[in-house]
Amino acid sequence: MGLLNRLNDPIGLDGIIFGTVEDLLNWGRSKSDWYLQFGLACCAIEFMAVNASHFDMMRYGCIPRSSPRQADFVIISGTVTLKMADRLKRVYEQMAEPKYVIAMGSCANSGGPYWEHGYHVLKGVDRILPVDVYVPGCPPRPEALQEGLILLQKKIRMEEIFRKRKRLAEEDLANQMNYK
Amino acid sequence: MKPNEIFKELKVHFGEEITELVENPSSDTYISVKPEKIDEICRFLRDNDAFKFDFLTLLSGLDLKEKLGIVYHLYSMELKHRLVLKTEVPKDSPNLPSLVRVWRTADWHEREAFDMFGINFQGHHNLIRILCPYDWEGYPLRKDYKEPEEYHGNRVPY
Amino acid sequence: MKDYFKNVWLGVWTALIGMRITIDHLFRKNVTVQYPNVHPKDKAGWMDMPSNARNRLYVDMDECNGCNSCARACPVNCISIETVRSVPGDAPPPLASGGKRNLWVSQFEIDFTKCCFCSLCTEACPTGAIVMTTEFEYSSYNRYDLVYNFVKLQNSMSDEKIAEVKEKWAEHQKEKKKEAVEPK
Amino acid sequence: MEEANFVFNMIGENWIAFAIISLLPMIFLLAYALIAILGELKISAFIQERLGPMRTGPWGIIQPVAEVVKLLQKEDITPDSANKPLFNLAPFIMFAASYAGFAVIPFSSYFVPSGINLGLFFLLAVGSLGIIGLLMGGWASNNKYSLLGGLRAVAQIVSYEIPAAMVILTIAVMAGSLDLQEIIRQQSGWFWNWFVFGGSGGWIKIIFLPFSFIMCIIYIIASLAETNRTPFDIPEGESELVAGYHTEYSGMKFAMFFFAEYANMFIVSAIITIIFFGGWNSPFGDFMGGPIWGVFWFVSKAFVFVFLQIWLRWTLPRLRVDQLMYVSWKVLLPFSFVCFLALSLLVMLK
Repeated sequence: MGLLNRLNDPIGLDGIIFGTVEDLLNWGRSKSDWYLQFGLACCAIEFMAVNASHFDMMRYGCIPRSSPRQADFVIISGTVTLKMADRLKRVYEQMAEPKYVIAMGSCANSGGPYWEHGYHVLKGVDRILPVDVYVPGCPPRPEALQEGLILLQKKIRMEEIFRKRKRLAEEDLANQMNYK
Repeated sequence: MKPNEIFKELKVHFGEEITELVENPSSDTYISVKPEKIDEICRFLRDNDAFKFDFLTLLSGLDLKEKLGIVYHLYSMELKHRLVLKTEVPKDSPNLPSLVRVWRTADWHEREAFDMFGINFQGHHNLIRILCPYDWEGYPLRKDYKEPEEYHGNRVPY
Repeated sequence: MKDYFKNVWLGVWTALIGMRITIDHLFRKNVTVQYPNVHPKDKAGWMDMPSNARNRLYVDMDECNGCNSCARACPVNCISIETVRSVPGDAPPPLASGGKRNLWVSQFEIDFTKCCFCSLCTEACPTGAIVMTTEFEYSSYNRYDLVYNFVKLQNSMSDEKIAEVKEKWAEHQKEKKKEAVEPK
Repeated sequence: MEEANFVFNMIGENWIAFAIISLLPMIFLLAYALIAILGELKISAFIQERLGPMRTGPWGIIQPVAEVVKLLQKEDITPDSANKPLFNLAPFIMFAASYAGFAVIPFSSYFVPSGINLGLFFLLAVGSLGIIGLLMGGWASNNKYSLLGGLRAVAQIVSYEIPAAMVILTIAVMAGSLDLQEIIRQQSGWFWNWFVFGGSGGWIKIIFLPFSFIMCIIYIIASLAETNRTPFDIPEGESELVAGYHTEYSGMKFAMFFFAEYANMFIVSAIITIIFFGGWNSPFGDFMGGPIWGVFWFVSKAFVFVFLQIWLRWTLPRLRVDQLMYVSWKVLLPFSFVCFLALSLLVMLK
């Protein structure tokens, strides 16, 4: 599928080869997302429901890992207090690249109900982590989280590994030329 | 046993320490006491066969502008009666005896009151913050509390 | 000694009972709903959306008279409404349900990252303009995509119209001032 | 014994034959690992009335491939304070130990990679080599969870090695040989000749039956503990030790641990098959017998025990550490001693 699509790609010949390899690598990463078990507040209850039999997160290839070293993404499910923010940041730093973050629910998105008067709440987890997908809801339905998961998988599928590196190298070269 | 009967009994034993009985039609009737000997009063309430208050249901702090209030909700499992004790301490020196040696459950309750209101329970074996981080400044539930601008590099206001 | 053998036997026997139960479940029909293929909004799905489901809000701008009740009812202040008063003789079109309207709603913003979906605004609304829908699939890659400005979304007022209305109101204010000054 | 290895017979004893013989189990192992990972996911899902992976290929059957592709690209973290040589070596030692066990596994009467006559002893020795890798990984990570996981794993495996060794000793007494092919050959014929049903020979073996049956159960329990599978997975108990001895491993090194665990699962299942369930023998006498069908019977019997391990994993909760030790020292060990004595006595009298 990838090869046929790439044949019409305007990028050129190396786009065919690298593009196909890239497709394979992206496919592998998007279809095998292992998530870190990290529940914070009431959203974690809904998160558990997604794991349970009725919604079954494993359909998407998501297997729970308790060690951040082996996890691919973390679902911030709930209120991130300032006390927890330090820990969360540390856990995220322990994760192996490539890593992703889903912010689940209002509290993780922007502080939610605590955005105005919460002296102890981090107003949006994007202040400490690069969030990939925001799932709104308070808490979101299990299906809404699954939709967020599908969006994340789409995003991983669209990622550029080699082409980005090539583009960056070209930009670097251009910058050097300009500098001279 | 009704609160007014308990009040009379306490008045006999502690005299000046017990200030008044406040009857409140819309909520609990409470006994107002002075903070200095609160541990002795509570020990008496626990050990006396007429009261047998063996359970501290709730300990909470209050901010009364000039003073800080502490409310004790007591319950007797055996005699099935309850009692509310209230006491007040000045805001600049909020000291009063700890109840940890009377009821073990007061441990975390007092730590929480210390965390949120800065009430200093003397004689508590481990009076450190329980909910906020250890390096948190100020007592969040006091009415004059201002939320910090920054904590560990994270901006706090929205 | 008797207890020991009894314990060992119980250990083996209860493990066997557990294994019988799990093998029983292995061949049962599974209960999983395959979400993107089976949608909860479908009647054919495993269940309908409950009537009190808390999902995305929707504001019908043709019904909104800009009374600000929803913003006041909101416990988390996630609704921000901006209105411009209309000058006499240039009233906005009446509500779709027939009521009179004398405020131009120039901005109606709901920030869904702050919203706690408590549905209090829908109860406060006098005209029934703001409602809970059954829509829940609106995750996004960008947090600011979740701030919905319903005036823009439904195109109930264009930018030029808003500017025009604002200008008219400013002129009207000036005239009023003059009128107030002149009789003296 | 001449027909023991058809590759040697075909090619002659040269290095090409050696290469083929050593690579065949590897190919088998790779294929098996993919099937086992998918099986684990799917069986766990079906036991919980879920569906398991569904969106990777039809019915999710290429999920393990996606996982391998993913793990290949993951960043390989070596912690700064870790002991780097040991940290990097540990997964390979663990995998090498479980792969070495394949050297003596007889897949068929015509194919055994190395037909030494001390097969049973070799398996016992190599099987306990894996814990070195495990302890190395746990210690070198410089992480308290890893260290505790490694220590627990060693304590557990050393404890359970004893009942397992007693069982293997009994089989050696019953068969009178340590050669795996010889042990399997003694169980030929119908399935009631298997050692789990007391071995071959007349109605007299009815007396053997209860003891050998208990021995089989003891070995299955001990093998679960040796492969760190539930209910004996306290070395990697998520609730106490984040992920046990492989907490700090990521990417391909973690995959090696993962792979070694599944290889170990197959090894112990193969041992159970060989010593109790007649190895490559057909259960129905000469029906579907022969060397080619032998491979089929051997692999399918082993897969039944792999399935049993997965089945047990999703049935039983994790044991506490003291309960684990209790089961090993106070239950399995006395029972295995009694059965060993009884069976050796019966063999002598027979």
